[in-house]
Amino acid sequence: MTFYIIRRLLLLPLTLLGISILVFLMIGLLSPYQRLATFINSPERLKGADIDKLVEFYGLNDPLPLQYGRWLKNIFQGNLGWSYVGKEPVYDALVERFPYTLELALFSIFPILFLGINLGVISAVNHNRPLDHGLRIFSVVGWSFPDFVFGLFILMIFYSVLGWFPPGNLSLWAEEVVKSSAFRSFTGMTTIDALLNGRLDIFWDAFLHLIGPVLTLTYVQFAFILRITRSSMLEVLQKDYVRTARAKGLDERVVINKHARRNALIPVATVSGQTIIGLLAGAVIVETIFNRTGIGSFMSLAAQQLDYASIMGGTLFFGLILVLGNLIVDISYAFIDPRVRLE
Amino acid sequence: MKRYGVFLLAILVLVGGVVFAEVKNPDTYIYLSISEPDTLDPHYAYDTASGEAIGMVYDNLIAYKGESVTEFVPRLSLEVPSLENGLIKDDGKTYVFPLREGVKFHNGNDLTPEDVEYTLERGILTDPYAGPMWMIIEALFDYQTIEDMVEDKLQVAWSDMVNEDGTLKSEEYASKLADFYNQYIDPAIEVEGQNVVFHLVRPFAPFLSILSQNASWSAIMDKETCVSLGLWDGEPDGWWKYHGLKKEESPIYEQAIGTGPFQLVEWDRTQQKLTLTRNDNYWGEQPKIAKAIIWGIDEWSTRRAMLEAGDADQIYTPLQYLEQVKGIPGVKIEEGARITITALHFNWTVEKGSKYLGSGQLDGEGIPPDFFSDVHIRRAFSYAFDYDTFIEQVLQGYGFRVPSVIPKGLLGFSENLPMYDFDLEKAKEEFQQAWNGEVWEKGFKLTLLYNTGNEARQTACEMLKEHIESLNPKFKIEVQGVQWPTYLDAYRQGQLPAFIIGWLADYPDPHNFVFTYFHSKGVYGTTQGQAFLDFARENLDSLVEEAIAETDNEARQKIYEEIQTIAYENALGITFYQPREIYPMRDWVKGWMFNPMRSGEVNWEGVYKEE
Amino acid sequence: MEENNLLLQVQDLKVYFYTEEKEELKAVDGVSFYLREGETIALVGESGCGKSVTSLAILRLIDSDGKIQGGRIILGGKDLLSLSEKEMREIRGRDISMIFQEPSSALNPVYTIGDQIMEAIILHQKLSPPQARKAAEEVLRLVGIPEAQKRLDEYPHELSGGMKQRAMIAMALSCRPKVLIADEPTTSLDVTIQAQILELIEKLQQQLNMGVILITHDLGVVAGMAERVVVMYAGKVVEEGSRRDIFHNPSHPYTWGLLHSIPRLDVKQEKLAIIPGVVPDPLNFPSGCRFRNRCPLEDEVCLTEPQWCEIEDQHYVYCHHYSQIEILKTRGFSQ
Amino acid sequence: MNRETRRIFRRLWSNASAILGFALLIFFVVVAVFAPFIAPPPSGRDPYIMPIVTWSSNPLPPSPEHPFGVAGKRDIFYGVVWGTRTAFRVGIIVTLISTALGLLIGSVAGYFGRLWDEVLMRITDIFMAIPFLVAAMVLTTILGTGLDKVMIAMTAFSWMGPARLIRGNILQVKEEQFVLAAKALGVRDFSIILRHILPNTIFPVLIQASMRMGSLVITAAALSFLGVGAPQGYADWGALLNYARNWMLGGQGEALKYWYMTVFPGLAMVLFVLAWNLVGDTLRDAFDPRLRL
Repeated sequence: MTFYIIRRLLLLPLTLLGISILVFLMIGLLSPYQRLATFINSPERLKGADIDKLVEFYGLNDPLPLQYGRWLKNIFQGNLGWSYVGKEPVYDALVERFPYTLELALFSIFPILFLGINLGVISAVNHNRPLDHGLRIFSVVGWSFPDFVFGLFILMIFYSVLGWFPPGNLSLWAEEVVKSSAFRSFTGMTTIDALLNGRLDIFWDAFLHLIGPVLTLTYVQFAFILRITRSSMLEVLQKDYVRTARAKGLDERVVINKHARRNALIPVATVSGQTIIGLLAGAVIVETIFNRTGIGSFMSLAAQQLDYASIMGGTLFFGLILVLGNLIVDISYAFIDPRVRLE
Repeated sequence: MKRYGVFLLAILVLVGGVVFAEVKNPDTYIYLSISEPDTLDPHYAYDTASGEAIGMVYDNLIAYKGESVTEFVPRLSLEVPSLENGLIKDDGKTYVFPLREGVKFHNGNDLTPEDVEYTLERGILTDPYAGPMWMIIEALFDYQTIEDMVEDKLQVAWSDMVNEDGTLKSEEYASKLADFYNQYIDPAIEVEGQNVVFHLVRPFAPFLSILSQNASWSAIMDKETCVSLGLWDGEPDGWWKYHGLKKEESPIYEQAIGTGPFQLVEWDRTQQKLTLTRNDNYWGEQPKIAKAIIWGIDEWSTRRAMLEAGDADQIYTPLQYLEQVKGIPGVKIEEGARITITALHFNWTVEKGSKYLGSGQLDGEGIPPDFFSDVHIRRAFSYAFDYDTFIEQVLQGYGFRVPSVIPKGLLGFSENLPMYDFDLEKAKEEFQQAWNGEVWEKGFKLTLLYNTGNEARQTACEMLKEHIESLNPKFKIEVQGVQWPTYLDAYRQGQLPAFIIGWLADYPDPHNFVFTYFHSKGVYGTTQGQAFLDFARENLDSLVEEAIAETDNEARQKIYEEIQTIAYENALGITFYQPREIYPMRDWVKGWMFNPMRSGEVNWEGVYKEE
Repeated sequence: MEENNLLLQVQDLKVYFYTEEKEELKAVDGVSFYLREGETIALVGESGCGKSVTSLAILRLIDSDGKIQGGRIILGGKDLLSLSEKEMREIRGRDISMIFQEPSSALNPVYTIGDQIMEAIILHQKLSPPQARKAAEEVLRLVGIPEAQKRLDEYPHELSGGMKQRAMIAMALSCRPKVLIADEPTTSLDVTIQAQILELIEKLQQQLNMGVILITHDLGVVAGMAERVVVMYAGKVVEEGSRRDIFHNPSHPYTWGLLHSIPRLDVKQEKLAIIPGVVPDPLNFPSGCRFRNRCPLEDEVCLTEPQWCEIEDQHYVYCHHYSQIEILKTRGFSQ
Repeated sequence: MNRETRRIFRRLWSNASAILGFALLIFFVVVAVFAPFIAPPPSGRDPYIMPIVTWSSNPLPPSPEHPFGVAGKRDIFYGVVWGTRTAFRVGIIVTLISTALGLLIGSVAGYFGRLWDEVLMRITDIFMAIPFLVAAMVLTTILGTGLDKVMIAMTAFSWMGPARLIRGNILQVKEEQFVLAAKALGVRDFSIILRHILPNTIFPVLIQASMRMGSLVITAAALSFLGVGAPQGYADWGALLNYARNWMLGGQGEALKYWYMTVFPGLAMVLFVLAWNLVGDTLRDAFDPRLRL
């Protein structure tokens, strides 16, 4: 197992290098003037700008390998470059925004998995009964719903009409408290920090701000988990060991919740891992709509403005999350399923 | 059950309504914008968001009076210089500012005349690329950049003297450059007792505007603080090391210590949010609000919802969403017109090989590169735009026509100047005369580009297309929206047959517009093709230069009218409109006032909240 | 029939399945047999004849697409079919246990052997987990698994096929059931291990005085173990009798064919009998005798339902022509 | 209700979702095919560009003239009808090309194994390590506005799924007897892949493709929503929803004032995706019930 982990970790830099080359090649499709758009980011900025001088100033007309080499050299010195979207170093921008994404992911993954798995099991156990059909339709509609439409609906109902769940990260008063020196930041995630500081009011405020995006993500994403759980469960319910369990005289609940479910969850675990990784990579649209300053909305802006230092840094960060995340999923797989051996 | 739910809902809405009636956060003013500052270094800042923040933290020597853009009031200076009070001398080439005493910076340092001298010199010497300092340099020295000036005075190109990292290519240049400073820059701004004296190389009418509050590039900084932070040390030797740094390399990129009414608390770049508090030791009148928040929220729906809920006091609102803010309970809409125009100008000599010319020939499938050098084509286009419908429907009445590139409210503007009206018959006649009738006979095809994101510009293109295509089935105009990088590229490479672009006044003087569009060295002048440059050199350049050196307003007015008449006769461009803007805010906002030259939409010193 | 030591009685059991198209599939159609205390009987037949379904029906573990449509299953004076699900659960594993054909799929891969055995013990004997663990260890020893204590913490995939089947048996026997149903317990195992497992079952049967229902298609297994044999064909019992009756005096043509289709060393055979044709489609059983279209003795009489005939003491047959069975001895199945 | 009727009812239910899926799909095909008759384009104009019907950007509610209302100066009904074609085009072309690409890469990696496998799978990993939406957004921004650009960008980052699926299947099938037999007979690699392996592995790929169709349409719409999708005025549901984006919260006191801007294109999209998902479900149940998707 150690060998396996080491081997996988050795592939990490290679993957990251590959990502950076891929992204750089894509950016290389642009002309120097197009890339200058990062620095001169609107027509209004043309004022007083000597465009050719700026192209030269930022080294945009140097050969691509040279530009890549420059970037790589900086990386090895721990410098990810300057983010023109974030108006701060790319590294700082990522590190400051990641807790928001992480927090949203943490709060979303529980309802997604809870609903997805439980409803999936219920659906499978009631195979082909009205309840099953109802749940399937509910989930396939959720799955067919574009998240931006659903998110805006949520905002409309729960904020515009009811005024319950505001967008953003925190209310103003709460933010003042969080920014004050009396409030210690441990994780950067406001809800958790609030609990650690013993400020339930802050926790509640941050929590209210999380509900909208969490609801949206949950409805759009739980359907996938439900489907996998359902089909996996259906398959497992046909297995001999389920019959064995019944033959032992076990209660049907025990048969399903202990014997069938645990096996059915093995494939679900992989998919859940992917879902978590996906959430960590930022819910671009949900973050944009609910004005959450996470890594997804940051990358969306960076992509639209072709802020290539941010794009490179961000994709590397995603790559890191993905590779490590997959590794963790694979390792935990071995714990869930005793038959799996990592080699 | 259902009825019960509706009942519950009604109660909630009712309760919510009651809550709304109170003033939320009475001491804090929250303005939602769509951007955050680019930098807080006054000499790098050249966008409204930066300008707004800098204007709150720093004081300038003088300020605009109320809503006026022509009258001034003293600020750090005790008097506004004028010919009458004798503080403008030498036929407008010398300006004297007697400095206020007892003013302290936020960190407790005293304001001295040396601070003023240092600040402006630092700006001139730093002169960042794509920065605003060209205005001061033009006013004082009649150059566009410090590099141009150095090259002209020393007869050596900047890049031949100084390496990218700021070191010199040869030690011999050290004394030359130091001498340059001593000989030209230092004498231009001098301290005489408590006075600061500016020496201009020639009279420059808008000089006071360039120094006025809201012109972030002439905000006054604290020399001691700046030097200790690592800005230019004030010495002639080695000043070149501080020139041309990237904006993020400026030590005051994210700091601001001024004498102004507000102190910077935090610039939260994750949330695009600036927080400022009242400077309780302010020398002048205290702002009424204790705290100011400028928050960049890109999503319109979110901004609107926050205004409706009272979580925001004022929001940035593009005109097309007017209908959505009209009639929200507790919200009022203020209006104002900035000094800006949106205009289409032609490229008389498009770069060959541009993909926006169709076949590149006058064969019905394209246009030749010099298509727009024919005045009849330009006139035909000018007649084919339905100005009134555009203003009535697209702008919902929030805009008005101006004859040429000089907006209403500036010297040189006149309603009596001739304008093109929407007249398809005349457009047809002009098309029939163009290119010896060939255009009418063979037809043409071209692409109009706009950069996505600006709805009004897009609609203007579409409207022009509709009407011109209706004249002759052989006329084809493709309207293409491209993203800004692509637009910038095509623009820079001279590939655009015509371009729609706006200009927002840097300072309220017609020179800022006329030079930009019509001078052969103007930012937009240079992109109208070689044939236009030839035309401009022959007919316009001398007039533009004459106008700026003239100190008599009546004489200036005459010259600008002449320029605009030439523009009309030659149909140099189509000025679509000068827009009016809307500023929705909560009813409880009091003391709000609009000045067209203000960066941002809030007069932070005067505004307050009260039911 | 002596009622006193009767353990389990299956009477006229009917289990029907329903296809997607709502067709009725009579997998078990009126099956009756009985099991005495301490007795081993064998349920024999080709695959698909309904023997496994019968055994699952005894435990009432028919899948949701099947239904027990009639009959009685009497254990200790109670009809299992009339019990509530809860009462039935108490029977399963405690009074009646079952071991399955494929030990590797019948054991839950994600729980240890110990967990799975202890589960039934805790459930039925109401022991605490440590006590249950002791009991589990004991029963593992009973089935001859070495290093029982260690095995308790192992997962099924860590055991060999034979060991898994032993563990399976241990699980089934953990609550000392009265009836053990062994559904093809050796089919998936190596030949050498088959014998060991069968021996084990036989030994335990005597030791615990259980009734064993052995379900198999392998007559070799039957010959070694069963006291009585029930032969099934197409959802019906076609012949029932003592081992001796069936082996030495098969009276149904099907039984005869079955016996003569396996090579035997102890009897000199001219040639192997081959039953022609295939098992009929359960959706479309022939009317009357279900074997008739494969039977060399077929005639018009076979179109009617045969009668149960007790031809010897406790030897029943379900055929119109049992008296003509001698013909087969000369003719075989070739017609 | 007796057991039989209940069974019949239940049976009908499970067929109903398949019937619904196919019916919706056929409906959309009909709308796409007959678009020029349902919503006739102005003559001489590119029919895929929704004609401008008003100069004001304020939305107009449904009226006899504009049955679905007006958004972004354009007729929503026209956009929804012609947008059907766009949706099919984007979905089918991207699915086909990315599946073909994935098939090629997956087969080569799976069949030839060793170095091929290692290199191709590492490349696949790299492509998968960039979040799809971000990658598509970056590439679309780089390539510029236009539906073709959107399709290129989406294709470039959606071939990895089929590639990995087909590779996994090939690794399994490769060890099967008939492939070994063909190898032993000296059949060329290419024809082994083409004649023996692909037919045995293609079904899961096709089912996956049909189910991906829906999510691709959502992604295309998401790109439009973020402002990097189809050109302005292009008949595309995502673009229509983009118009609705800034009107979603309605007018004062009437949260649902501009409902038609969202409901019609939104409904079209949800139903379209739903149709493909239901069809995919049905196909999966019919051909490969064990496929977990």
